[in-house]
Amino acid sequence: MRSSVIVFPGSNCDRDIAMALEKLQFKNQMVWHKETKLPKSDLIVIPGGFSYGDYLRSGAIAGKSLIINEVIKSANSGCLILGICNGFQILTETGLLKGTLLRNKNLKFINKDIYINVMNNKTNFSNKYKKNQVLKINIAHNEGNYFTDSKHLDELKKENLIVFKYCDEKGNINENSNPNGSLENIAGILNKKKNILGMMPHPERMVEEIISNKDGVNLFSSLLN
Amino acid sequence: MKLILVKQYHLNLKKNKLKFSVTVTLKKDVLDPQGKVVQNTLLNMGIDSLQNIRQGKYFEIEIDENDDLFAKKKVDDMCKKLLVNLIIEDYKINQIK
Amino acid sequence: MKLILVKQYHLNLKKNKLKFSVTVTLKKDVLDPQGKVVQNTLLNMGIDSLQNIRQGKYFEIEIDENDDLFAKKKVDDMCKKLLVNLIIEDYKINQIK
Amino acid sequence: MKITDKIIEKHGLKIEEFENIKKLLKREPNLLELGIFSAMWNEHCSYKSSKIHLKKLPIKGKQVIQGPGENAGVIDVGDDDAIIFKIESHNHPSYIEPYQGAATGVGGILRDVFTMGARPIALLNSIHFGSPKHSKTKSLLNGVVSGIGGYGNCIGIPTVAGETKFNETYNENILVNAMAVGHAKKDKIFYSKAKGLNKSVVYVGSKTGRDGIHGASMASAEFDENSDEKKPTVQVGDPFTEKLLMEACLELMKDNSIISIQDMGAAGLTSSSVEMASKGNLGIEIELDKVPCREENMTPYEMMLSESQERMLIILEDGKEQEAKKIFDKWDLDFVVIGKTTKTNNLTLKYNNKIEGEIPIDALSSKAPIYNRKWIKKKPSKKQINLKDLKKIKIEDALIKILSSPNHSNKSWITNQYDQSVMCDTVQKSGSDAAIIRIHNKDKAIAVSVDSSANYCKSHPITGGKQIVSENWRNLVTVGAKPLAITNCLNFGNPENEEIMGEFAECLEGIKEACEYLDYPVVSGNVSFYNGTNNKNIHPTPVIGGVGLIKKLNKPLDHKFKNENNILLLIGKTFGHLEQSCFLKENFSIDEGMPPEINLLNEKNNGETLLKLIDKNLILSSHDISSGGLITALSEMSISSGCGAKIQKPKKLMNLLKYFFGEDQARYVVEINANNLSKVENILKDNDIYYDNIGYTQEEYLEIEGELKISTKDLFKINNEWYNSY
Ligand SMILES: Nc1ncnc2c1ncn2[C@@H]1O[C@H](COP(=O)(O)OP(=O)(O)O)[C@@H](O)[C@H]1O
Ligand SMILES: [Mg+2]
Repeated sequence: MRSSVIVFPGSNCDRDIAMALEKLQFKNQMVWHKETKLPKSDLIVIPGGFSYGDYLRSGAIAGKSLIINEVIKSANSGCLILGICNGFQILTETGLLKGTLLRNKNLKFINKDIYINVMNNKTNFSNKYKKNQVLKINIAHNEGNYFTDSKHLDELKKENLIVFKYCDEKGNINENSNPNGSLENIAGILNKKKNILGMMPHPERMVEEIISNKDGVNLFSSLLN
Repeated sequence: MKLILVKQYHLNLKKNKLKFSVTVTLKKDVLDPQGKVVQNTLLNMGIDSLQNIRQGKYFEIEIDENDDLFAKKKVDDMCKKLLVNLIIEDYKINQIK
Repeated sequence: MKLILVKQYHLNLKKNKLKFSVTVTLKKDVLDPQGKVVQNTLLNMGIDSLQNIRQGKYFEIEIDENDDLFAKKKVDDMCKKLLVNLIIEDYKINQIK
Repeated sequence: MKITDKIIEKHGLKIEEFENIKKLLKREPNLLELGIFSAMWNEHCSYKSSKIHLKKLPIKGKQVIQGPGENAGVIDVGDDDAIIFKIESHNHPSYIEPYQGAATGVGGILRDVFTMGARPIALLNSIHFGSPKHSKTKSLLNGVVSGIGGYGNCIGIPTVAGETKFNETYNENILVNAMAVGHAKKDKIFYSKAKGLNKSVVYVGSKTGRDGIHGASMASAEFDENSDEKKPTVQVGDPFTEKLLMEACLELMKDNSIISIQDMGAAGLTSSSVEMASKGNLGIEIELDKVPCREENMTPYEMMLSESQERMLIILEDGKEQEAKKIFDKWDLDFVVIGKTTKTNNLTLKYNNKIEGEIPIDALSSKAPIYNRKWIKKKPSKKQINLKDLKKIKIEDALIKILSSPNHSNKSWITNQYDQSVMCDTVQKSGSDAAIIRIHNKDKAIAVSVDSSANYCKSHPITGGKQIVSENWRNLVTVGAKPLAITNCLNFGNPENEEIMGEFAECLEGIKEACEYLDYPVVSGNVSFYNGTNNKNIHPTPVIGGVGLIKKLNKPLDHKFKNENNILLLIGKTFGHLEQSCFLKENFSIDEGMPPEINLLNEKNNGETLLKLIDKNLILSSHDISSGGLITALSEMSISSGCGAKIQKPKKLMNLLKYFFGEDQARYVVEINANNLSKVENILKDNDIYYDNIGYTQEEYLEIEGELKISTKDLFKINNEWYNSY
């Protein structure tokens, strides 16, 4: 499977995601944001980091870059797109995903291992997980507080577009297990066509036992499935 | 009759809700990394008549006081004590009428 | 004589520098964690007549255009295309004279 | 402009120093030249009060590739790998504007490390605040922590370790020390020494503004009560630009086009150009019109003294300009040839084709003043604390007091604000004795830790100096790393005060002795004097940052208890030294007497033997014993694991408070599998190590036979409350 990782000035998880993809046998390429053509890819990843310093609003400026037009085109033709952390923020700024990511409720940057619950395992991105499997996974963000209007929220629920929700070790989804104030504990969502996933947690940080755990591996192997 | 009286009494006691806006900007000479990036992006987007853009903060404050001047003083207090970083920022208070 | 002419010519060509301010605030129904924290802090600091405070962004924009209306249109463009996230934010443009 | 006494004073120069300048120049300097002298001759850049003492530090060892004298120190970690690291202070700016002060502190130290060709792989910090009750402490703490995080998180380098302390002595003068650690290939290290004539001197990075003009002088001046009002132009950090600058520099470094490279830190363009020229024994000519400026009408004086961040100076090989410029264009950074190297041995500054200033380089470097300041020895305190004179206290109450105190509370409120995992090589995050960072794509790792003990240093500087080096060494040992070398940040008061100068000289003596004995050389560092207000000086606070090597990375060793029914050994001898202990300070507000004695022989022997045990996979968890003594160490092992322990009372007759809270040095608690006991004991005996079998791990409760029983959950709560309710 061919993957492309888009690199913006200020991206800083680009190397990490590339390592994870290569570990799992993706044929990966890095694509600099000023490029106007995307290499042929089955998966496009928009990595985490602080594109353009998070200035103005996180993701806003990257959302206006040249390469984004190509990403949008690919998305419309069905290519799989994965946005992690800042990548999720960029996807909402481009409109590929609806809603937005507000400041964390406690107004602080949060870096922690937290738990997420796999709400939907019938997606390109999660088919190797069990439904309601609990994953321990790292978050690191200032703006991860997902918000959307009630109409869209209804749609997310009805169409089963919420893939991950924050939970506790046992899988309980409630206010106490919500690290950043996200609407209904949402940690990751799909677009209506289900080819785009945006998520705040970092699966690429969870692919090696010695560093953390391997809870992120199945996200990538789902894509290979 | 009684009702009306009570209402008036209440009105007298009730302070006014005064409304202020505060704009906070970086002092001249202080590096504005954010403004720089935004400006470049707008220029790249083809808005070439843009000369300069500076970004700051904005507050809308409602306060329960009678006296305009006193209220403004209070807002000034908030600015000095919390809202503004006087080392690198300037601010302006405006009453919204 | 020549000099003056050139100068005038230049003046004619030269557009005006028009100045606008833009204030961006979160929409009413959007949770404003920052505003809430600021409000609580101010209340804790004893400023008890404070009724409400909302935080937003502020931009000061200088633009090289002749026509007020056209310039305002351009500023509006910038807001829609970049400065404002219309899903969660409202904005107001004011010309600074 | 006539240089008056007032102007001289404003530049932080003494009249004698000005006379000296005139002699060196053989004329009166103009204002630009005076500004340059003041920047280069101030304490921060010239090390005029510290130099003769720093010379005594051991800086050699077969692990050392580059000792002090460059932007950062470089050590050999085997194969073709080198580790480059340094610590630096940003105390004064952080007190004035905590967010930006701390942020630019991180930015500055990162540049020192990537200037040398290293990709930064870890950030550490040591931060000291005043009493939590002091009106400013809370906002300073908030600002500093978010500033450190703001910069490191944005640039994408994990902040993995540090220390946070509170003490009244820092009420008006906080300390913010930042350390950066980077990795490079041994044959790809870049130095600042200029070479060759007529080479292009290139300015890269951000534009120059009027930031922090005279920041370097500010760092060398005492505060007075007006400094709140002074509002100097503070530097604002731009981590985004730094990220671009870092990537651009590392990209350029892949090629062979750089002769020398130097970041613009304190005293900006001045110190960077002078340093490069002076090391290369050359002159340098700068055309100031070419310097990229952010503001209009900047004067040569402002350009030379600006401390705008995120800038570098590079000397390029002939004909490499085009290629190099392409890289910086790609990253949207300025790249301008602003001058050249010359044979004049002068710093020559031109503006509009006119020479605005010309100073012999050596007048700014080797001929800068060096002072052998007077100092007095500290008299050892005779004070002994007799427990019988104090109010009776239960072990449990004393322990709770310690665990819930600001200094001993769990720091996750802070560390959760730092991205510790980015780069995916963080094997062990903060919370243990040392953090562990894997060398990318290899199966080896380094361990890093920063440490200080201001109370010990205040009460007896030589002992204190030895102690911090030893404690830092121990912290690396406990995670199974062989300690290799240190960097140090020496935060002291006013060196013109003989007592303070004595603290400095004697702390250094202690550091020297310990480093020599432990083969733990100093490869880089920084001195920060004038930490104080109105003649109230801070306690001497040298901070040690150490790096150790884990040759073969297995499961990382930490201090979490692993399982029930494992045996706990206490390595090292317990005497029950309570003077200067946290027990007396937290419970009785007593801070008199001598710090615990350092026996370097035991220190080395105990540590090296523990390393052998770890090597043989015999240790399940280990923790060094420091502030708070044995029971505090055991509590920390319980809290982090949720597993408890049952501890026996000492067999020898010793006061229990002394036994459990004493801060005797060179001690460790280790957890071992009962089946391995005899193996471990044999090794300990073979190496003449004193040890006690003190008990075993058990479910849920930390317990001392008949004295204390407290659940790990409660301990956790006690240890985690303070920050969250502050
Ligand atoms: N306490 C110290 N111990 C050892 N070396 C030191 C110490 N303080 C400073 N140095 C060395 O002196 C040199 C100059 O330091 P400094 O001015 O802080 O560097 P920079 O110019 O990069 O900021 C550096 O090589 C530094 O490592
Ligand atoms: Mg340097």
